[in-house]
Amino acid sequence: MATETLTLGKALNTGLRRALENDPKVVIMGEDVGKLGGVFRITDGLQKDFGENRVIDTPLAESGIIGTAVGLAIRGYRPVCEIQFDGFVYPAYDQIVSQVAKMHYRSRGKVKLPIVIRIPFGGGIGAVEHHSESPEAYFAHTAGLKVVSCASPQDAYWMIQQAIASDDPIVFMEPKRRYWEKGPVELDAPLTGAYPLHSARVVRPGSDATVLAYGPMVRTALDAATAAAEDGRDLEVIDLRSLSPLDLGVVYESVRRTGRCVVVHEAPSNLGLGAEVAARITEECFYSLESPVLRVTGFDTPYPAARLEEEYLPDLDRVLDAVDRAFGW
Amino acid sequence: MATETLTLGKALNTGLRRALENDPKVVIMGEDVGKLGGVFRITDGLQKDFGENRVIDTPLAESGIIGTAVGLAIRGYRPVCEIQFDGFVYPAYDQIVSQVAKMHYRSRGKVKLPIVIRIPFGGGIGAVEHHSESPEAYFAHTAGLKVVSCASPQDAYWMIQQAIASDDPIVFMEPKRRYWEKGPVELDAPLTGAYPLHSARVVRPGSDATVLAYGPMVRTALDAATAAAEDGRDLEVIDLRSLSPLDLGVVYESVRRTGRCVVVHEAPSNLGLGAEVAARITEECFYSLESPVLRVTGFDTPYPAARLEEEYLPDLDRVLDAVDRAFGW
Amino acid sequence: MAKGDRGTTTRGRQTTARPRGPKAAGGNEPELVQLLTPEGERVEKVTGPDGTEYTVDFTDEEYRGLYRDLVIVRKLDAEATALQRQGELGIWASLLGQEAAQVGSGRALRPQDMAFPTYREHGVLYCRGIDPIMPLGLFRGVDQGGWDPNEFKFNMYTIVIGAQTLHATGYAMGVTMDGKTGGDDGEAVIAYFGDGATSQGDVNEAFVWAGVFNAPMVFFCQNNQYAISEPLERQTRIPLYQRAAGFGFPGIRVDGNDVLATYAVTRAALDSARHGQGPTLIEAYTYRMGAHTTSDDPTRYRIASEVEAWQAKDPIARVRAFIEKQQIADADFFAEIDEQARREAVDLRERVLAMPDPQPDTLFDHVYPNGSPLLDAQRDQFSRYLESFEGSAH
Amino acid sequence: MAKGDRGTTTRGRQTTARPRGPKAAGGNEPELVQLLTPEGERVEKVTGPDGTEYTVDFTDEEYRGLYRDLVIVRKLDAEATALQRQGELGIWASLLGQEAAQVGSGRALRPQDMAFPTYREHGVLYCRGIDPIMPLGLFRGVDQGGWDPNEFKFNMYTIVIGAQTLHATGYAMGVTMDGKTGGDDGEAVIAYFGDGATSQGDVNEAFVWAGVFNAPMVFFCQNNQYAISEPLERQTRIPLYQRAAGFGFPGIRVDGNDVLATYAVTRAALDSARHGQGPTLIEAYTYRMGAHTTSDDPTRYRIASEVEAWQAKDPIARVRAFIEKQQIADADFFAEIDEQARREAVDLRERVLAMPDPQPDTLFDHVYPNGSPLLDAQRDQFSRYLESFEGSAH
Ligand SMILES: Cc1ncc(C[n+]2csc(CCOP(=O)(O)OP(=O)(O)O)c2C)c(N)n1
Ligand SMILES: Cc1ncc(C[n+]2csc(CCOP(=O)(O)OP(=O)(O)O)c2C)c(N)n1
Ligand SMILES: [Mg+2]
Ligand SMILES: [Mg+2]
Repeated sequence: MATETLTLGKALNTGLRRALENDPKVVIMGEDVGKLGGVFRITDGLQKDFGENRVIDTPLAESGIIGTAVGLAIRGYRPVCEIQFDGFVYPAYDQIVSQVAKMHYRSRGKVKLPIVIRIPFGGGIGAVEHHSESPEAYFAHTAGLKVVSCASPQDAYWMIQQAIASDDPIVFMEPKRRYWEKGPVELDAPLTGAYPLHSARVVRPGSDATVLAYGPMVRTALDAATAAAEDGRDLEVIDLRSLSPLDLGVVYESVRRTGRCVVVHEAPSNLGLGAEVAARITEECFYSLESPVLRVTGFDTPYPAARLEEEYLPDLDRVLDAVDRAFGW
Repeated sequence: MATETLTLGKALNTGLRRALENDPKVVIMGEDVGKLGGVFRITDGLQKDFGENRVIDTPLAESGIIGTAVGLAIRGYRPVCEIQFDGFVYPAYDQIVSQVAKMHYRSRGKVKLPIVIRIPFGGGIGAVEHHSESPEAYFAHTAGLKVVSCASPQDAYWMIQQAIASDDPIVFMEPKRRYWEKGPVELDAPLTGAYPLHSARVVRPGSDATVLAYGPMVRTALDAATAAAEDGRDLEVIDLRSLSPLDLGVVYESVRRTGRCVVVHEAPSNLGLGAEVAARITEECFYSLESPVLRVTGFDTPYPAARLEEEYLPDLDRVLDAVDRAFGW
Repeated sequence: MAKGDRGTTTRGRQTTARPRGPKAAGGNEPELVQLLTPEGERVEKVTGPDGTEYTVDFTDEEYRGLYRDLVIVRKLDAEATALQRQGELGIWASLLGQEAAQVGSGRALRPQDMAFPTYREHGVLYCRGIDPIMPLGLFRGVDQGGWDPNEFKFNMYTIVIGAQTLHATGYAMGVTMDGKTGGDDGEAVIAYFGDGATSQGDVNEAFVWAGVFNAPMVFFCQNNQYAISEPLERQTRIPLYQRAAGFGFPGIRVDGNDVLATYAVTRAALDSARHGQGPTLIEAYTYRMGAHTTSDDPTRYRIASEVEAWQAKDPIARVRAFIEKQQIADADFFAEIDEQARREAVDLRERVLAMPDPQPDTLFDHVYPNGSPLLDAQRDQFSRYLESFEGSAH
Repeated sequence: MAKGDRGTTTRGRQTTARPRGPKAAGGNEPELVQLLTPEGERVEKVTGPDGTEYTVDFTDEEYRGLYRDLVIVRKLDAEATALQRQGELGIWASLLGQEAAQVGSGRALRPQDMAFPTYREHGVLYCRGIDPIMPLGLFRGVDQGGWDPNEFKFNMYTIVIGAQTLHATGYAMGVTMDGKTGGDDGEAVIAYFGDGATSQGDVNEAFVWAGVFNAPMVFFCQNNQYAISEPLERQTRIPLYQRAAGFGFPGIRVDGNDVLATYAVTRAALDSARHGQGPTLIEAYTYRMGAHTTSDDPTRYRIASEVEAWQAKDPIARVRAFIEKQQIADADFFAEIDEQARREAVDLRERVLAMPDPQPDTLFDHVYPNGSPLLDAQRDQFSRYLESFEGSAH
């Protein structure tokens, strides 16, 4: 089994390449995905190898990208759409929530739209506004869409291929600030053997409290767990991976053991994923909870100027502070 | 004090008329708001009396409606934009979340955008798809926007005027299926004396359990309370009114008394308002809760065909069922 | 501003029979392609600005066929309106007045062509050979009017204004990618939309895309003069077909009440597309004779005399006048068609009334091809909830 | 498709000095308005298709002033690029190559006019008399580049492509509603955007709106040939200025590397707008000499020879050549300008380095004019959280 060390970005690139190889109906489309290989180089080299009909530089219009992808999907293609940055998905919002999400239902199952919408998301890269947003809750609240996020190179490699192979329309959230982080990737393992796409996973077992995260915050949660261990606290970290539908079985099991739960995300608190997770955990684990589920999130402000993002974004200290509060409840 | 019996729709119409009278900078804009008076007649007669510069029939393009409203607001106007139906707000989503919501913050307070976006929302009118959506969570999750919903003619009359008078950008959710319901409206009471815009309100005091609702579901909750009273259960019903920011002080106070809480909305459960409300109540009233906060909501499907909406929408029985479950926890 | 008028202009033959745009604004409306006058006079052919000759060469049988289509389409539409009035449909979007635009373009489609309708293309649907009951589930509220677009070469109705034009464009890009253009058997795509829709970003993005990718498609705009209550002037200050010039492909205005001209112009544009010549915008100049939908009250925003003026341009009367003048059918024929239309309407009515209500728990079906545990749980909970009423007085 | 080319065409005088569009596709690019050749030759005047005569009548002092603007704008831009390279800015969007388009249009604005920029209009901002430090907070990340648009008659930078064109249109509608058009003191509005932006729904909706409401505005498109890596062909198959024809207002292409022509054409369009004549689209044909932003690597998608060809059309060199030929300035003048530019750049640098970092809790400021209890609570909690570290080793 060939295990290579890849960055998360390169793992995505390799996963996309596999998808293009394995299915001639897969097409990649978006702004600057061709010669440039995307502003993050996730599609680097793909147009050169697969041609302009498989990797399509589109006009600069997001609604057009998703809207034409719908038509291509009706025609039998499997479009993988790149949205250049999180903050630029909104012009496509109508096509996503009113068309992509609803067409299968509207047609009583007769139309399938196997579209993947890739969105580099989240902050921490010192960018100007609109380049650091976390819009996942908008999509997770939308029935008819599935939403996933990868946090490691291995997951990136598998999950992007699983998403493309799935007939469900999937919003694929990529933790842009982790694009450059490296990890081992088993390149030749069969996709069928991969961890299921819509499943959460314990990425660090622990017994004292449960920390939930996804995408860029998984690393933060793991770092917090390492720090907590020094203080003698054993945190269990779960990577949610699937944001819609949420896979909370493993979470309930964990919280019933630990009695305390902290959920971490960059998106604002109000109606962020943490709200749903907290509401459901409370319902399912009501008598096991020693303290309410606490949320460590971005604040309910627009994403701030770059020099304030360290304050805005959840970090190790804020996670530990919440864990402390859970213990002090 | 002149108290008249008005439908909720007429109360809105009268409130808009007052706003146009009181401030020459107020303009109404949208599709068919002129001669037709809007498809629900909420702007009936206003163009005739205030002219085409104050009540503007716009081209058929929602992004254009909101985008030009931003420019008008920069110029000093106070645009009140009508979105014809809930399902047609999405083409304007980018302008709403990236421009309307962020410009005040971006400008460090130097730009104010006193824009009101009126959206008739919710189901129950037997309509075809896209005409019965409940998109409020999308806006409530968006920092920089405020979101309110009225449930009675009196509130409709006051709240629309308060929203227009406010310098905050406000998404104003109108319970379309209640447009024809009548109630008393004090027309001459000064706006300054009105119940504050961003405050929840107990609309039926009770002691056994707390039921939270807003917009069209307030009536449903009240009906449930009436039915419960027959069974000897005394439900407190609170109209949330302000969906963002939520005003939960009165809710906490109530739940601490009752120990049980049910939250009702038409929007899908997953990441609906109920999730946020449940998460916060749990955090604030952890030791008072006899059961978890339960949610009675639309299901996590696209809004269904009209003949299934009775099943889809929360009704009296489903509210009572949840109350029962709360007592049986 | 005269400059704007220098876009692509349709200059047909200068026959006195062909009128100027019926609703001439300031008298400078462009000419439209017309092959059959309101009086039923045949114009032999019209030469477009690029030299294309528009004409039709129908057999008597074909002329009678078009007449039959027009009458049946109108009759079924009237039946649907009646069904709505009787409470059997929730709402209906009538095509009254637009029969020629729809039958002309619908009959111009070849079997391999794909159509993307709005919510009003009942006539096109009929011409595709689709059972007219199919979209009625949507309007009755028993379902959302779903079918397999590829089976019928006719997409589902789209209610969000303009969205389908991008779907059509994407589909047409797929046609090119599949190598299915270039010959007589090439595939073409037609996207329907209204005058109001031309203001939507999506429609203009579709124009951008179609131009850039030279998509094999026809943008078919039925300019019925209104977007609900708003007259054309709220969407544009120049004729709509000229929009195409801004995106680098031809635009042409056709008399949308003339089934022959609509057929000829649409057929030519489709054939151009299937041969790889790229997109065309057709503005079918017509009029919505009825309300926007059965929920609408047009007396609030337009005057009776305007409607009457258009009555004189009725799309069916002129074909009948032509057939009578040409003596290619006798009175029996017309009676027979009316009878056929009546029978089809009765049949439609009966089947609408027999449409079963959906089962409650179908609510949860088909949200995702691969399902969702969240929905499974909600479905289970809902079933248990429904069961709790069984045997109770509820 | 030849028809698309029949839109509004700019036909200037047929002087041999005026070249065809530098990047002629298939040799049928339209002419552009040019008043100063790359060699520094003055073209006296150019007559547009609607008879408008484009010319300038500057004093020597004014010519020198334009040269000064161009040099300083380029120098400040270079300084910002340098600051980014040294880690003092997070990113920079350079205007290199587009100085004439920006100074020409910026100087054409009258004091009462309002401008809506993208993220690249540093040159226009300079011409408005705004301290060039103002937008640098955005690129340094200490703030989001906020100011009062009405104070400076210059809106904040907009990053979401095309969004500002609708804001400009709404503002222009407000101008009309305020009765501020019709005379020489009328107000006009200018909206800046790029070639890529023309594909966005918003920009096309702005065209619709501007046409329908006859908005007093100028759409100023800097066609710098690229949208990041994508060449113009990804956005359109015809010249961009022709887009306007589809919406019923004039479009014109100007040599965007010619400050005189850009000035003349913009001034005429603004004056037309302020007099109530409605909108104009100007396509300033230019070239982005540098990277899209400092994050970009243009060698991945374009060849050196293309850049070199444009080098020969440099917007500053030709003004200098003209001034020298006309002998309206001596060597001292040029040295003095360079020195002034250097001083302003040094000053800018110093002030950038001195920009204070924002206080952590300003994070919570100005989310809403009327505040929010939720934010108050978050701010309080955050303050307590920060205090918990005080005195600790953290
Ligand atoms: C995005 C969107 N906005 C608003 C509506 C509501 N609406 C339905 S039909 C209509 C008018 C459409 O006019 P036009 O495009 O001319 O088509 P017509 O109905 O005349 O055939 C409007 C505004 C909608 N369906 N979608
Ligand atoms: C809606 C949106 N989509 C994508 C982007 C990312 N982006 C920033 S600049 C740019 C290219 C813009 O090209 P153009 O309009 O030609 O302007 P230029 O940068 O060349 O001046 C893109 C795609 C964005 N800012 N906004
Ligand atoms: Mg219409
Ligand atoms: Mg560009």
